Amino acid sequence: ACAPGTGVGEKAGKDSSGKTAVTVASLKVSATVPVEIAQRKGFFADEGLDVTLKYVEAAAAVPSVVGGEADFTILNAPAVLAARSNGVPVVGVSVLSTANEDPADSPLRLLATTLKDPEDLEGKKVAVDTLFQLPDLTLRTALRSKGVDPSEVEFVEIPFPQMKEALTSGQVVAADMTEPFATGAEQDKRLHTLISNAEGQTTDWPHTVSLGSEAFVKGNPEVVAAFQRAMDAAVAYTREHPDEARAIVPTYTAVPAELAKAINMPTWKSTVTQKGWQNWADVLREEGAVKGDVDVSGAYVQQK
Amino acid sequence: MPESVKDANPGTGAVTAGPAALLEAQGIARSFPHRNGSVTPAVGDINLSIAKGEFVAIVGPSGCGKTTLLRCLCGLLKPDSGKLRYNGEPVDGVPDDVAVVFQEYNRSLFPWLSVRRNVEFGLTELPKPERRARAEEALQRVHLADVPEHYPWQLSGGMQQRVAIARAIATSPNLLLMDEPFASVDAQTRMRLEAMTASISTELGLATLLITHDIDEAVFLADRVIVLSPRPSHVVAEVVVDIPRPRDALEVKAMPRFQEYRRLIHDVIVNTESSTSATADSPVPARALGTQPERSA
Amino acid sequence: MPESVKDANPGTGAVTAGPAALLEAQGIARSFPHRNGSVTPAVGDINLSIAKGEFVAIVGPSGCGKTTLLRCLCGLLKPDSGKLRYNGEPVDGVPDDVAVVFQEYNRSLFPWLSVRRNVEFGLTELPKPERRARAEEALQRVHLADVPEHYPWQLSGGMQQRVAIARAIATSPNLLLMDEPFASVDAQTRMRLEAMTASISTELGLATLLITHDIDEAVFLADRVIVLSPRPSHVVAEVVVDIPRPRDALEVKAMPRFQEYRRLIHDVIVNTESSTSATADSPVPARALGTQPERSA
Amino acid sequence: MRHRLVHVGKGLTGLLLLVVLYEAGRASGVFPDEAMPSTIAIVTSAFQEVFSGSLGTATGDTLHAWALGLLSACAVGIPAGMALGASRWADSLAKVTVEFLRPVPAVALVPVAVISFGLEIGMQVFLIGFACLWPVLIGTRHGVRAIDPLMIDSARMLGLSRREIAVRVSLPATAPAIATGVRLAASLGVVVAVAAEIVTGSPGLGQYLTQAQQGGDDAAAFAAVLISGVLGLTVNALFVAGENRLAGWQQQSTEGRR
Amino acid sequence: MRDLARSAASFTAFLLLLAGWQLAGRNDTTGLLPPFSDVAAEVVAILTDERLTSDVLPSVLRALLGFALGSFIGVTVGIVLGWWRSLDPWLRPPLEFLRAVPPPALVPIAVVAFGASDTLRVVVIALGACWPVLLNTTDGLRRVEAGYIDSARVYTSGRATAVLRRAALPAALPQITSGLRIGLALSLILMVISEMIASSSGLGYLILQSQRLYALTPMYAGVLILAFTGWLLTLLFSAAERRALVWFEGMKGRNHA
Ligand SMILES: Nc1ncnc2c1ncn2[C@@H]1O[C@H](COP(=O)(O)OP(=O)(O)OP(=O)(O)O)[C@@H](O)[C@H]1O
Ligand SMILES: Nc1ncnc2c1ncn2[C@@H]1O[C@H](COP(=O)(O)OP(=O)(O)OP(=O)(O)O)[C@@H](O)[C@H]1O
Ligand SMILES: [Mg+2]
Ligand SMILES: [Mg+2]
Repeated sequence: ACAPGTGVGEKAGKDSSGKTAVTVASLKVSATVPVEIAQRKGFFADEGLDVTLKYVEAAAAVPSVVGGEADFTILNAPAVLAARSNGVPVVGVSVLSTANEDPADSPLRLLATTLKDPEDLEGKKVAVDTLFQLPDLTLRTALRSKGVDPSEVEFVEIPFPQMKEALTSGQVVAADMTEPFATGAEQDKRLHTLISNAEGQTTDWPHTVSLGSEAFVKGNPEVVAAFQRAMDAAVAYTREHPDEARAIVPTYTAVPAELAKAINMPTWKSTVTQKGWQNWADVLREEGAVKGDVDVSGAYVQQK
Repeated sequence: MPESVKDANPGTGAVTAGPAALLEAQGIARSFPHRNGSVTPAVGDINLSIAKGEFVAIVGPSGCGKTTLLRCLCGLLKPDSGKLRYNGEPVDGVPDDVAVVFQEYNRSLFPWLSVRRNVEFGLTELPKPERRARAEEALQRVHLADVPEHYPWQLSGGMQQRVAIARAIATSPNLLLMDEPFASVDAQTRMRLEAMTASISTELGLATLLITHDIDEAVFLADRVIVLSPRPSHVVAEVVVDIPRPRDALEVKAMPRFQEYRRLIHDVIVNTESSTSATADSPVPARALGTQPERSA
Repeated sequence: MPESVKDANPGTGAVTAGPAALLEAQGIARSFPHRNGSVTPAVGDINLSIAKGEFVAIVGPSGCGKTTLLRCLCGLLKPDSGKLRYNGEPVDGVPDDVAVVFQEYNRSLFPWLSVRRNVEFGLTELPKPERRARAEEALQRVHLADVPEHYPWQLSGGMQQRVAIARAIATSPNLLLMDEPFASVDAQTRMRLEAMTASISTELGLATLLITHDIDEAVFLADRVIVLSPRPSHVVAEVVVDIPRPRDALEVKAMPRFQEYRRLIHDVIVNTESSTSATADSPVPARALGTQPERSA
Repeated sequence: MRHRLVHVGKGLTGLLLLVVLYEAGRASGVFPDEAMPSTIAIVTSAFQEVFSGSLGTATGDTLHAWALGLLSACAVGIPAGMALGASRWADSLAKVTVEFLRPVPAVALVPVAVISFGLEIGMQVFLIGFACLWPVLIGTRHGVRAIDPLMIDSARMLGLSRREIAVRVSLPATAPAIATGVRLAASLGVVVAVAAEIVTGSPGLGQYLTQAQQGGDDAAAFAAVLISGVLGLTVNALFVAGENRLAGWQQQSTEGRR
Repeated sequence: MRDLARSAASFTAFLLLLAGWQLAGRNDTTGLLPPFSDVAAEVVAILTDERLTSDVLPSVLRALLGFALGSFIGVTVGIVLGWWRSLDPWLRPPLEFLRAVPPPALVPIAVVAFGASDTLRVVVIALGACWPVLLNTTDGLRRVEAGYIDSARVYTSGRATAVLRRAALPAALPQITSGLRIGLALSLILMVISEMIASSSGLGYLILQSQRLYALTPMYAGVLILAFTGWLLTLLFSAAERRALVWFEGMKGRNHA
């Protein structure tokens, strides 16, 4: 399928076994483990979906659904809103995870060397992986909740794998890490967690979500509904079987099995409210990630 | 064939070639513009015709525009003005059956091809064995049969020049243009090559235009010698050489006639140069000597 | 200065040059290896010496290794064997006061420099006005004073060759090596350039080695003419030309002596070629003719 | 044979120097010890992963996309470069467009490439081809311009048509310059292939590298770097061999006389 | 006159390309290909607000600095390899190895060695852009007509550096500039790549950040500015080149003069 637009708005076809063929462009990160579970545990099949998994990096995720290369893909909620606000016709279809109930369980956290108080961050250099993506936005939200003005902090982009080095060599005073880097770094006695990215948020804030193109979602309500049900079931299963999920992570990501046992996971939860989405819209606007209004109505398919 | 002696009357008299004229040039002029706006006039105004099978030699001072003229005649360079007909057709691009030996032979050979393949280069339409045979024959004629697998840059200057000659004659052209083709070969080889040139042009009824600096060579080889003035060049004299063919080098060069022609041409050149560019009528009684040339072929 | 007549005894007799020998070559040999493992021997075994202020001409068949020899003599090419001394010192790299006119003049001028700057190329250590003056003088000598701002590729073949000569003489060398420097210039200009070469070499006490194909030229210009055999080349004969200087072209060429020298050299060449490579002792009584040359300087 | 061995020996010595420098950097603390595994660890990891792990497949994937990308760049770049070099009109016609497209980074084209070519190899080939096109095009154009005009004249004189001249004169005469351009493009192609994989997540060395980095397996990450370096080295060696066959005349014709 | 016609044709061809873009953008349903008119408006916006001085100019400056440094490295090492040929077998393999290492893979080393600074970015650009210059210098020097070298050896009395400076380099200059041309465009591309890491401003950052947030109009505006910069720089470069290489064009174009 190379021609642009093929598949967009078209009815998803049924294959020979009577199942609906669906392509999901997934990411090789631990946050997408429900997708793996849905595939391996047969949740997709139960809903009559014959899913082909393709792996992409975040940059290719949205183009793959709007270009018709895949029917669904996985991203984080603020990215979906940002894309929509820029006129890219994508719609969230289900939620995979939300902010952690207990901030201490968050896979995302800010590690520091000497600083003890988040307020000391003002005027200092802090490493984030990518500006205005989920980790960065959650950190800003967390800081605000502690009364720190993020605009006073100098954020620099340093890839996760190099963060520890940047910290210990003194290039930055703190670094916002994710798993498995955070767990790995915490084993170094010189580093400690300064603040969890989940501070100031509730489980109503969607984090990882699945999405499709507007045309596909409009044109295939049954497929979308089936996909939603399968994903929700998989999310519930994941929540209930954390150890199984941890065992699956190393099979499709590069997280070493040892580390996978120790890492933090997000809260696996598939129900959020419009308020939850609206939170992100407000953050995006406040932090200047998008210009103009972010309209959350229509940004996601209502839960059935 | 030149009907009779020509009076060099540049700028005015058009040379009317007979029905057999192979190449006919009228009022050819060419100059080179420079970046700063100035212009170097090279070829002034030249009328010229070569009959089928005729051997014409051109002599003239260094830098007078001989090479430029030759490049115009074979359609490689567009003259600024003038008419050019080959076989009665206006020239537009290089005609098929014209071969050229360039003065800068070392830059005209293809360095990525062996000597043999350089010579075979123009013969693609022939089947391979014949191509090879022709190339070998041509190389033999220039006494280079022993280095077919060498590359041009492995050859001495004189050898390269001979390869260029072989490449030209291998195509069995109807008109052969040669720009100082023997400049870099030794006296012995030169004599042999001159003899070869004379014999193939006679044998094959090949029309030849030879640019040379050697008056002896011009007289020995040509039916007609054209003397050019310094830049911007025009024809100062045309001398019809009336020595019967086949000509034997030693014999011919001993003839008093030969000496006369030689002297005549030499004088024309000296006179032209000294009178800077005394044009109009040739100061030399070229007419006096010229008669209908006889050709053995 | 060559003490007396030399017997060409290649491979055996070392030429012992007197105390004034400027360049001395003993047993120079050079061959070219090919990819396929075969070898082209170019220079066989050559002994040679040039005295201060002496004018030596080399003649030999095309491809015999003259250019290769010249490149060895000026340190551009390492001979496979043999000893080379310049001013008594072993040659390693090109000596300061040697100038060369290459056979491939069109590849030896720098296309990115104007004619004037090409001629000035070897004069960097001089202050600018003097450099310019010297370049102008040299260009005048070769009759090219009117094109100093042209680029070499805007010149005719003969003009380029003259620029190369100007570049060489502008450096006021002690030894001038010239590889067929007049091959592409017309007869008139050639005579003038020959005269010029003779006069500056006499005036400046300049030693000159001239490679030429023109036996007349060799005899007219040289104190000594060296005849080479075909490849792999060795010295077949050395002819000491005993004609007093200054020599006037017309006068000299009319001398019976001149004709004798000419004939002699011609015969040597013809004999050598026919006896394929009859080496060892020169079949020609070169000794008979040679005497101590007189120089006017 | 002996000569060749000596040659290879010199090259290995040069590479050894690189290893020594790297280890010296580690030992002196200029390079952080933890982030940069030892040479032995890297080489071991490379061997293990190539023969047992997924590095072998990843290398294959990268090579596949690279080869197709480079081929398409040549297929477009060489004829286009020859046209631009030979015809002033073609050159000026394309000039502004070419100069505008040239500085466009391949990564910026990812969205367009995914939309137009999908997630499969076609997208990668497009990105690699786009990046490799310019060195080939510019190199060829330069080569055609540098042809001695007298050679073209000779071919015209021998009765060749424009097309024949392009194939039988311009192409061989330009071969050395094309070879330089392609050599440049070849290693640029490896770089872009890896970068494209990093950005889009298509399978290959780049994705392997990201995954290894994400997993904190530094030795594996460096093994991927090592392999891409070795790939570049091999590709270059192949090209040098090919160049000697196709364009050796130039080297010899200039060096033979020195 | 003729030049004028040529430039006109050139721009017409370019405008056709833009028209094609506009058309494709208008018909785009994916939201990922904005029409040219929107992008052009965004370009104007970027160039007139503070992003000109905060993002565009510093980045272009870094690209130029990196290009200068890369050219210097490329020419220098290229001369070493092309002129002192005996060094080639030793140095070539490690260099070819380094050449094939993708810059993103070098980030760890670079970040650690130079910190997340402008120096890092300039060095990344320089190390990437030096290769075309290096290769073309080396090859250009190897292909210098032997006759020029001979002449220069005679008239500079064989001083190797003089032969190099006065004959080999000028003769190789056309090919070196061909390498510089590629390097110049590559510098701009590498500027974007260099801003992938550890940056929070710059033209490359603008492009990448816009891409991540699916703000395709500013992204293409950034690309357009990049392309425009490249074109301008090439124009300047060509002017300089024309002056330096009059002889080359004249010599090669003489048939058709
Ligand atoms: N490309 C060019 N640009 C400018 N001037 C040129 C060009 N080509 C030739 N000329 C000039 O035209 C004149 C004639 O040159 P041409 O090569 O035709 O002379 P020629 O008669 O062949 O001389 P020679 O006997 O020395 O080869 C010369 O003065 C030369 O400087
Ligand atoms: N680079 C090279 N590689 C292989 N063979 C060469 C090379 N250079 C010269 N030769 C061979 O060496 C021999 C002598 O060449 P050289 O150029 O010295 O001859 P020459 O006497 O100058 O001839 P001419 O009078 O024709 O210029 C020739 O047979 C030639 O083929
Ligand atoms: Mg000429
Ligand atoms: Mg020679």
